[in-house]
Amino acid sequence: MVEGKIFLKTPGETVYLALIRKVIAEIAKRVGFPEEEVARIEMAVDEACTNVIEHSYRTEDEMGTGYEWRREDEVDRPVELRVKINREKISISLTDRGRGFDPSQVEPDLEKYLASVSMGSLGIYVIKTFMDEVRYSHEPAAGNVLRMVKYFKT
Amino acid sequence: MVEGKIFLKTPGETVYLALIRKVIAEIAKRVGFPEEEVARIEMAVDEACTNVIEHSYRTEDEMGTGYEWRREDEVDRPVELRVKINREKISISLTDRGRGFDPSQVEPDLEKYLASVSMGSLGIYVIKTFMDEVRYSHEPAAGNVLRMVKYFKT
Amino acid sequence: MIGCEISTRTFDLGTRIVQVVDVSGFLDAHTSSQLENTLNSLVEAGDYNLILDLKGLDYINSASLGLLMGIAKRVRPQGGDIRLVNLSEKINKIISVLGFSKVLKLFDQTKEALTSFK
Amino acid sequence: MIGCEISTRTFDLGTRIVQVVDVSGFLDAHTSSQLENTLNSLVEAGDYNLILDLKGLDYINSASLGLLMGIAKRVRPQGGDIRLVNLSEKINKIISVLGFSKVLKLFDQTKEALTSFK
Ligand SMILES: Nc1ncnc2c1ncn2[C@@H]1O[C@H](COP(=O)(O)OP(=O)(O)O)[C@@H](O)[C@H]1O
Ligand SMILES: Nc1ncnc2c1ncn2[C@@H]1O[C@H](COP(=O)(O)OP(=O)(O)O)[C@@H](O)[C@H]1O
Repeated sequence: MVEGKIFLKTPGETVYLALIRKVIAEIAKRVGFPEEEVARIEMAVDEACTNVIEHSYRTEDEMGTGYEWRREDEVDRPVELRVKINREKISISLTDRGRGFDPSQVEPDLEKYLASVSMGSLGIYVIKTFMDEVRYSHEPAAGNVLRMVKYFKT
Repeated sequence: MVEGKIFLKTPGETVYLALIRKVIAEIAKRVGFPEEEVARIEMAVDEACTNVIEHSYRTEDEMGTGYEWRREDEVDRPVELRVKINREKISISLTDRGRGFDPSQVEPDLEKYLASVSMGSLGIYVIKTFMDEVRYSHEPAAGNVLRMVKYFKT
Repeated sequence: MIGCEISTRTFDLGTRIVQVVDVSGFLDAHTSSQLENTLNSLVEAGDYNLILDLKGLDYINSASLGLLMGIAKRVRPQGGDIRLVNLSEKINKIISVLGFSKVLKLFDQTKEALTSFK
Repeated sequence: MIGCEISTRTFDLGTRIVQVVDVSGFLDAHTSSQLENTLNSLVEAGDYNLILDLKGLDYINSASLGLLMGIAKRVRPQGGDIRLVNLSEKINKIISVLGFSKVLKLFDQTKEALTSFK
């Protein structure tokens, strides 16, 4: 597994997060990341997918009515993960077709967070802390793409 | 995970079989199959994917020269797994774009196999023994599709 | 086990009552509301001395860590606390690296955590 | 460990020499040629008394089972055999259900398998 591309697509539902973590952890382990790094990559991807499910795919309407899914739309809310491996790094692209969000708009500050009363915004902090590169783009055809990269040697 | 569709695509190389088994076992476990059945579904899918990699994607040429891959073609030799879950069963469709093969042409007979000197043809025996339904179809657009079904109660 | 299992044990230390919440499986966006409900019920019932026993926990997400810090903020002004025990190496490192161990008190064993409440 | 690890131990029973091959990890189309090479080398060197210790083996595919039956067919006419020990519940069931335990002899422990060669 020195070079290669893996594609995984699941419905945008939290019940699939455990499967997504398993897949990502398995790939990261097999390409040779130490256990510690595997756990971090796993968590970053879990947080990114959680955000897609809980924020990008949640309509204003749903947000007002207690975060309920519209089940009939489920099929249009896939979580798509593309994992690319080469000699120097693992690149994980997460694509969704929802509202989208550029995490570079958020500058997570743990000290401020800990001092504040509000919870939330920890997900992007985790993603940025654990991955070497995090880039967001929106393309009308592809949707929202969050690209996360981790190098083998840091 | 009562209803849903999962799609996994990897290069058609044996190094990805371990990942494929993990994904299938994880899904089968989560939808509620007992350990014993999880192991059987895992093995059936591993055997089916192995056949795609070792037979469907192997050219006559390669078969003559010691089973070597043409690396530059790798990208055109994907293993595609579609897993569909509903209340009564799990359906696993394996699609490839290689030579293809209808396993109903083979009637595996373990007694005969054990008596014979030749090895091989155990894979289809495993798939047919462990899955409730096995159906092959070839569609010019989709490629070769092997559909394997397992019911929750047998 | 699929998902997450949560149960509560009560310890009467004479001076204080401590609730030990055992969590196993994983805490992600699919399961964390279970923990949220359990902890909220305890706090609402006036239980401010809490130990979270994470033996058997494979994964914890940021929202769950945020939840624990939120609980800490609620019970500390009442003289209580929430303390974590039996963390796997994996989860221990995650919490430390993210800097949450500055806020959440971690102990190796339930005994130690119980004693710390006396 | 990633893939499959194979090593060999030699037991001199006085009357016979038995080679114990330890296999851990998984035996699938990616790794089974390793086992094939090891077993072929042993048989070619005249080692017909073989024990396969599968403690630590997670998965075995049909080609590997076919390989083991092929080895059994080669060594039995020489008065030898290949015997399997320390199978996990999972692999034990797979082998039994597929009917391969009719051909391959399974033992619980290495000791028993060694004794059976005397
Ligand atoms: N993929 C996304 N799509 C839409 N909005 C998002 C996305 N990711 C994050 N956000 C927005 O950014 C905020 C901060 O995200 P995050 O750091 O993960 O914390 P939390 O999810 O706990 O609120 C979210 O509350 C949400 O408004
Ligand atoms: N997906 C496939 N594509 C092409 N040929 C196949 C495929 N699956 C099986 N075959 C053919 O059927 C034969 C029997 O397959 P199988 O029972 O898996 O045994 P083995 O792979 O050990 O030969 C193979 O040798 C091959 O010729």
